[in-house]
Amino acid sequence: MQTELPTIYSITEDEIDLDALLAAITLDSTGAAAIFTGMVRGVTRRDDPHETVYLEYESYVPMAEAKMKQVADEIRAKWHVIEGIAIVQRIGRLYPRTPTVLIACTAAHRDTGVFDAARYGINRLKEIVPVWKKEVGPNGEEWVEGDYVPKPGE
Amino acid sequence: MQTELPTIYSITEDEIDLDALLAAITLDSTGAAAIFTGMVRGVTRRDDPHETVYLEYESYVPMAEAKMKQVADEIRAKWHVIEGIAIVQRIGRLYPRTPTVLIACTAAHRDTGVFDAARYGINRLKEIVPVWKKEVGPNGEEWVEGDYVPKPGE
Amino acid sequence: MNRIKLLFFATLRDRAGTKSMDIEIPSDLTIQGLKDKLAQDYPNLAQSMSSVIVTINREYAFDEAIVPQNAEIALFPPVSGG
Amino acid sequence: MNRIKLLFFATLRDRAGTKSMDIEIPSDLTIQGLKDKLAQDYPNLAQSMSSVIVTINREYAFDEAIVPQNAEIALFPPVSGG
Repeated sequence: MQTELPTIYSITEDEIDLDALLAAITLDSTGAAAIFTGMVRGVTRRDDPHETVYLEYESYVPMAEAKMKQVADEIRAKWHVIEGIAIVQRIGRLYPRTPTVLIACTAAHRDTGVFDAARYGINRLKEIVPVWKKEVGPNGEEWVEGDYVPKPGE
Repeated sequence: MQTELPTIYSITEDEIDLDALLAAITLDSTGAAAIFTGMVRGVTRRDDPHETVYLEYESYVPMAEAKMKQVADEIRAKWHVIEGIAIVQRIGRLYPRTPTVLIACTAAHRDTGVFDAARYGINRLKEIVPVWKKEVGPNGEEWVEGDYVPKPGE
Repeated sequence: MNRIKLLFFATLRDRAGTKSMDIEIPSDLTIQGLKDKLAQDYPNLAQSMSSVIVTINREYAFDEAIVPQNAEIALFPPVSGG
Repeated sequence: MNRIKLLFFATLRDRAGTKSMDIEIPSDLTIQGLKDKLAQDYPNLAQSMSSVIVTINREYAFDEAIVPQNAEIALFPPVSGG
């Protein structure tokens, strides 16, 4: 068991650097990483088809970082084999094709739940981490509203 | 539907550049990516615990690249929503913590099978793509042998 | 009385017309009581109060909770990060 | 006769002592026939022939397949990439 397992969580205005983040959560015992990233879609076809010029993200930063740490803690409680975790949300004005969010989990082997851990991480981030985005399109702007209401203890 | 969906497959001696590969498989309609990477473990605890100084990878390159394309085709046949696919195997002498392999799949949304597609990709790569590794440890070297025997038509 | 800091995000900030304000509230006011007071004092916020999410000192809070001394209270719509 | 190219990888290369060789084989020889011939001509390879994986022109091939004219035949153990 490593005494110190790397956990990175941050709200940032900087570009998301996948290679650097992956290196930062790779231990000598690490053999596998599952990474999820989300990007700004310029064109959305599902549900309400529309075009996006850019998204404007904002965050309640200190709470968001605390909730990201909570998501990481939840991941470790569910998947004990996870070695490193990185959770990064980029904010500010972000244009189509730009990565906006990253969840990465590492483990010794790939058959240990590392994919499920990353999927859990992005789902939880979208539930409890206080970040909002305003969508700016060719015909105006509109806040994107989530639909999750946190429960006591979350 | 895009007329040209990006598919990257390569055997390389160069560093794997996650950010560049992700950008290359991101379309204007892309909102989600699932990425798997494998790294050289310096310390293995499961099964037969041991230490690794480095791995030496080799490949039957033209066949390997053709089989990587086949894996990408299989992914597209199973998950029609996949937009971009990147499959990269690094070869040569690779030291602990170095990413050795990457499978990345993109889609408009994350609930479309994009995680399962990446997981399928790494599993198939380990079955049918002709790459081998020799493990060099403190006390000598040994070829790592897989256990999958391809079936007719694979 | 209890002096608290209010923070508004996203649609709540647009409706409040400000990112933050310091206000005085009665001691032992609940979150429900605070929402009622805000709906009364700031009519633009009234329609948001039924669905707003509230935090006390960066933890999610619910209608029955008492607002502590010098609390940092944030009000916002359901999150939409990612 | 049929002139073919043989490629060896990983343990098979170590045992063959070479990465590749060109050999002549009878026309209409099967993969099984080729493996028998290699086991006889190169005793170091004999023990590998029962579990070796064989490809013809970069596609997996099986014992009954006929080796085509000028084929590129590769022999290797189960793959271990990743």
